[in-house]
Amino acid sequence: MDYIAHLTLNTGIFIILAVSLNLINGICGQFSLGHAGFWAVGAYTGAAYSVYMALPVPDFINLFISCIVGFISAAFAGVIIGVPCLRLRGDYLAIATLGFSEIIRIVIVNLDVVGGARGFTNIPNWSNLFWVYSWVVITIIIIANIINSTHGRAIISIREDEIAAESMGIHTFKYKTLAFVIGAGFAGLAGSLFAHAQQFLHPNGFTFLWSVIILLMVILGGLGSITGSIIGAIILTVLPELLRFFGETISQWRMVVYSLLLIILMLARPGGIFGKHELDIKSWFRRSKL
Amino acid sequence: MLEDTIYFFYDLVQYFINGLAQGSIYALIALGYTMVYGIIRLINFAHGEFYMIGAFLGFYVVIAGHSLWIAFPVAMIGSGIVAVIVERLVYRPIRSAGRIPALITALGTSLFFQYLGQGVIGAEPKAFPSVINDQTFMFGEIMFTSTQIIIVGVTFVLMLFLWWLVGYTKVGKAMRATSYNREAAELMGINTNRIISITFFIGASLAGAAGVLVGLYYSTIEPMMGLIPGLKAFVAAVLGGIGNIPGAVVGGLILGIAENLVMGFWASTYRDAIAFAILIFILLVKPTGILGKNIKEKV
Amino acid sequence: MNSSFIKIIKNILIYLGIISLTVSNAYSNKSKPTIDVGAVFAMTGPTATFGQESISGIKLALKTINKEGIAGRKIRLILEDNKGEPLESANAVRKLIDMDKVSVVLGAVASSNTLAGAPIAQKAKVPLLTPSSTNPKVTMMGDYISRACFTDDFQGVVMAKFAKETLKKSRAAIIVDNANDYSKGLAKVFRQKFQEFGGTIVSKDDFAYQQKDVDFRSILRRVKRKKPDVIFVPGYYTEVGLILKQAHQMRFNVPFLGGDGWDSPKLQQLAGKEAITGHYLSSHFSPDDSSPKVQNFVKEFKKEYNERPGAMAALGYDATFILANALKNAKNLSREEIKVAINNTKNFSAITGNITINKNRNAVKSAVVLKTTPAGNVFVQKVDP
Amino acid sequence: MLDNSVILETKEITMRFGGLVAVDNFCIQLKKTDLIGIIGPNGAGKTTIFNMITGIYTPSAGDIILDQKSIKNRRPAVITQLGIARTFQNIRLFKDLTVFDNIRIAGHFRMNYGLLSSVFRNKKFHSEEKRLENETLELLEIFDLSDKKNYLAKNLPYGMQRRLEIARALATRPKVLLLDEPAAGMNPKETKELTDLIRWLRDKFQIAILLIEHDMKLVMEVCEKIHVVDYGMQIAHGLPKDIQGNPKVIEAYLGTQ
Repeated sequence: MDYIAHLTLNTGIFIILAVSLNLINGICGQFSLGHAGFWAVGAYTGAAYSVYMALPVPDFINLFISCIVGFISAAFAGVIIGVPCLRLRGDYLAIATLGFSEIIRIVIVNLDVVGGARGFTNIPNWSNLFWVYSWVVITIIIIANIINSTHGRAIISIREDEIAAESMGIHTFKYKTLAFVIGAGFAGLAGSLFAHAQQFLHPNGFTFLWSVIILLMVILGGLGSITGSIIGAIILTVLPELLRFFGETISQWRMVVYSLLLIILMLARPGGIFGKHELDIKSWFRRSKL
Repeated sequence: MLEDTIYFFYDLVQYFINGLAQGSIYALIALGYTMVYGIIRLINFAHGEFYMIGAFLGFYVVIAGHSLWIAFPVAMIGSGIVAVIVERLVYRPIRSAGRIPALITALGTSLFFQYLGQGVIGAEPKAFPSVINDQTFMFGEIMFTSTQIIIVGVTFVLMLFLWWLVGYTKVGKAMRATSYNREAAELMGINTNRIISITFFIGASLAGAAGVLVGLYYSTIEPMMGLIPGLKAFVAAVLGGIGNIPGAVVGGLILGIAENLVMGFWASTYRDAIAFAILIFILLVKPTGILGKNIKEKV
Repeated sequence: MNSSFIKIIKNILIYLGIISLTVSNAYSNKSKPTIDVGAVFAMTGPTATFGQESISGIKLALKTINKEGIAGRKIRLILEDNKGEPLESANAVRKLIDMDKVSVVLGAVASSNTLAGAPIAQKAKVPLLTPSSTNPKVTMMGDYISRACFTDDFQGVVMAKFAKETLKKSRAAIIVDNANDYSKGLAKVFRQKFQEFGGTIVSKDDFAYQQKDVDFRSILRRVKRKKPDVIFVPGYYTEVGLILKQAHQMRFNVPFLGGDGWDSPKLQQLAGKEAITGHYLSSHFSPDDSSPKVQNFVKEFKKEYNERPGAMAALGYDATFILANALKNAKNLSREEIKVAINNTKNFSAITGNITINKNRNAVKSAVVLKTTPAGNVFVQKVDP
Repeated sequence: MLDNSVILETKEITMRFGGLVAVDNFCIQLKKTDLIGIIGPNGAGKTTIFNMITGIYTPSAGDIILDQKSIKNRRPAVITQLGIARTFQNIRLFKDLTVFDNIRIAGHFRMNYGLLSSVFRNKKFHSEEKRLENETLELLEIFDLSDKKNYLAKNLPYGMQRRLEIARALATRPKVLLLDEPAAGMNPKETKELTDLIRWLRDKFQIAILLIEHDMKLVMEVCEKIHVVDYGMQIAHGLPKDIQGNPKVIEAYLGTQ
């Protein structure tokens, strides 16, 4: 069941991407449209480590190092982009981050050392379900633990009211940057896992459309809800694949179906499936008893 | 050496002219962007698709053997009507839900039209017939074509019309009032829903006109054609100061000229990167754009 | 925290369950009266035009093949869209191999898409035959990957030779599509070979544009300044048509050369009557070829789609026939034997020439040089490998 | 040290927006437990003064001294940490968070554990969180909000939201508290309670309080000293009874005949 295994694996990678973007967009309230850029940075640096500098150690250790390389380089890109851009708000921040992620892509197209427009080949196949989902769990624990601490509350307060947060003695800029950099870092980590699952990278795989798709995962589940992001990632990774099973015609029209579903969902539930709340199965039972 | 210098100036002027024509198209699309953003604070990602729809409507009218005098109005009215329908069915219900859901819906609408276009008319580019006799004028080393003149001319006229409409008519006054404070405008007896529909109609008509002009100028149209110019037009709108009509034109022209200078003197590989770099620079230095006014958040 | 772990695991299990249910209902216990062939092409997305054209060729070929079938069995085509994206291509190839249990995969056009799918096919030991990915790296992925066309290298050599020896030109400029691996590959070989043959390339770096560009006036201006006597533009017709048109407006009077990416009737439409005359391209076949095979293909294609076939359609058509031929010659219809049969293709007479698959699993066949005219491309010469 | 040393002083601060002078040479001194009011008609520049003191605006001229140190070019967050807390005219609570979290956020900068501690949940994390929780509960108890602990701030009645905002400001442990129209929108009963609360706060926490208010009765009753501003200029200051009879003040409020 290679197909399902890989689909599950990709889903894991997108869970990391969605949860990390949620930290920026949902928890901190900074509207970023450039997640594909950080994903690309992590994928390419992680892959470059494995292709050019891999140490003579077991594969899983190399994968671990490559993930760390991906995390650090994407986080570094996050600092470079975040420090100037996070002064901007709302739509302007969105468009600036979009611009940066396109610039990242264009730079990769022109970098021959990682294949440029020809694509980066011969990346070892080190990712597997176990490691991907270990990282998924680690990512969720780290981000959830940060959110449920004083640092997380500081980040949330920025989303609620930036001026009031500043007046409560919170260095809003520092915390915005922190959320942005951590989010970018985990996107980079996901990138490295992705590179070692796909074994091939191409700049066209990291276009603006992907930033939108990751954002949709977050929004579908509900901005600010971690469980929402996880479910959003699952739905939006599985749905397009599921549409493949409805025959050639549907398959050709699936992007139309996909965009229609999206519009309808937004009209029906603009806050996403879970809004800002976490999924709590127990509460369903409580409600049904009433 | 002297010859090189002379050539340099010839080239400079040439790139400037090319940029002016390309920038005019960005400007036409940016006008619609800026109007819609100005009135409901929505980045209407589907705006690039209105431009695509206009191009195809014009294309089919011309293919059917009619002249440009029919193609232009059909394209403009057609994309205007599509925009009004989209506004009515999609954007109006979502408006109250806030800006981010509206933005997502706009993205969804944009994808919908792109892929619908690919499904219905096919992905391959269509050759727009050359219906006007495209003459080339040469002044020494500098060259321009009649299409370029038409594009710059049409853009300029439409901008003036819009400027007049918004600044000096009753509808324009209602638009400004709606943009400034929708509730208050409603209380003053303005039917803001109608005003918003009109704004969408006008914005999309301009994009439709741009679509036909692009068909004439580059002679190729395809369902994905709205994606990149749509983004660029947004950059142009922000550059000039979003919500500001002359600003959209200034932004479009600057972007077009800058891109052509980069292509001419450096490498076109970095053209899009430069466009976004300009955008980011402007946002950081003067977030309200070149012609925008500074607004401080009230505490 | 603990509860959210459980939640996550639960979610994963639930969704795995849903998938396996759907899938097992649809795919279990199926006896196969047909030979299933998967196809991965861009049916939507920015490069859909090439995918759709290839599929037209493939479907036309299947129509003929399925009249008789292969030993009484028909070929069933299962088409998957990859949106022109590497990730989607990988997913599609996996789905075809894993869910549909196809015997062979055909696809894709863009080498970046094929490269994403190739390692999967190789690992699963399913033959993958690409009709038109010309990047040399593609077939290096393993013995299950082969192609029905020549590589970038060959076309580059053909055009360099043609420019220098037939057209007797000595100063060439290269305009390359920088976002396109195909274009960059051709440009690299052309540059190297043209200089080997004694010509000069007018600039150290290639002039570059990006796929989807529409305005080339400023680049062309720069090219003109260098005073080349021939210009090599190894791009796709979608942009080349516009380059030719704009160059004509700018009063260029040197020939432009290109590769098979030019070969589509759309080139004529996009460039317009005046601009299209007098340029050259290398391609896989000539519709003017008087051989009945080619004429029959052109006629049938016109009948079916009301259009002249381009190179992608011809390659898709040929790849399907190479496959059918291999299926007929294979000892049995195991994937292993099909692979052997494809790789043993020798001197197979197809519309794009006599095709032999060499030991690197690349098609060895002649290329043709065509001259562009408003009515279509006309045959100039044939170049053997 | 003297108990009545000056804690906050503005030295001729001026704020210009383009050509408009919103505040002109405003001076005020607060001693350690002063309770001072600023009054003036709408648009007189009162809130702008607060915004300058709290660092949201940087004064175009003049200086602001807190504890003998200039805080003129400091960020709002730093100024809060140095000991100035404020409330807002149009209530800026974290609306979608609970009452409990609203207060906890104000205690953030006094928390003493790093990011890594929050990831690994070590001893320090738990002890610090426990401390914050206790302090928060204590404060809620003082403000009579304990039973509303888990309510979302936006679901509280208006008067209670005001109270929560003051509690939140106090949670930053300020030396000076700035209240921006605390009685706005309150009914007479609530206003009365507020008057008592303000006095009691000063005595209990030993802080200086500066308040902007429209409600003359409240200001006259609670403040020991009053500054009057009009068109950005300070037109009078002194004891409440002096202000009441000042013709300039009457003119500013009622206009010239």
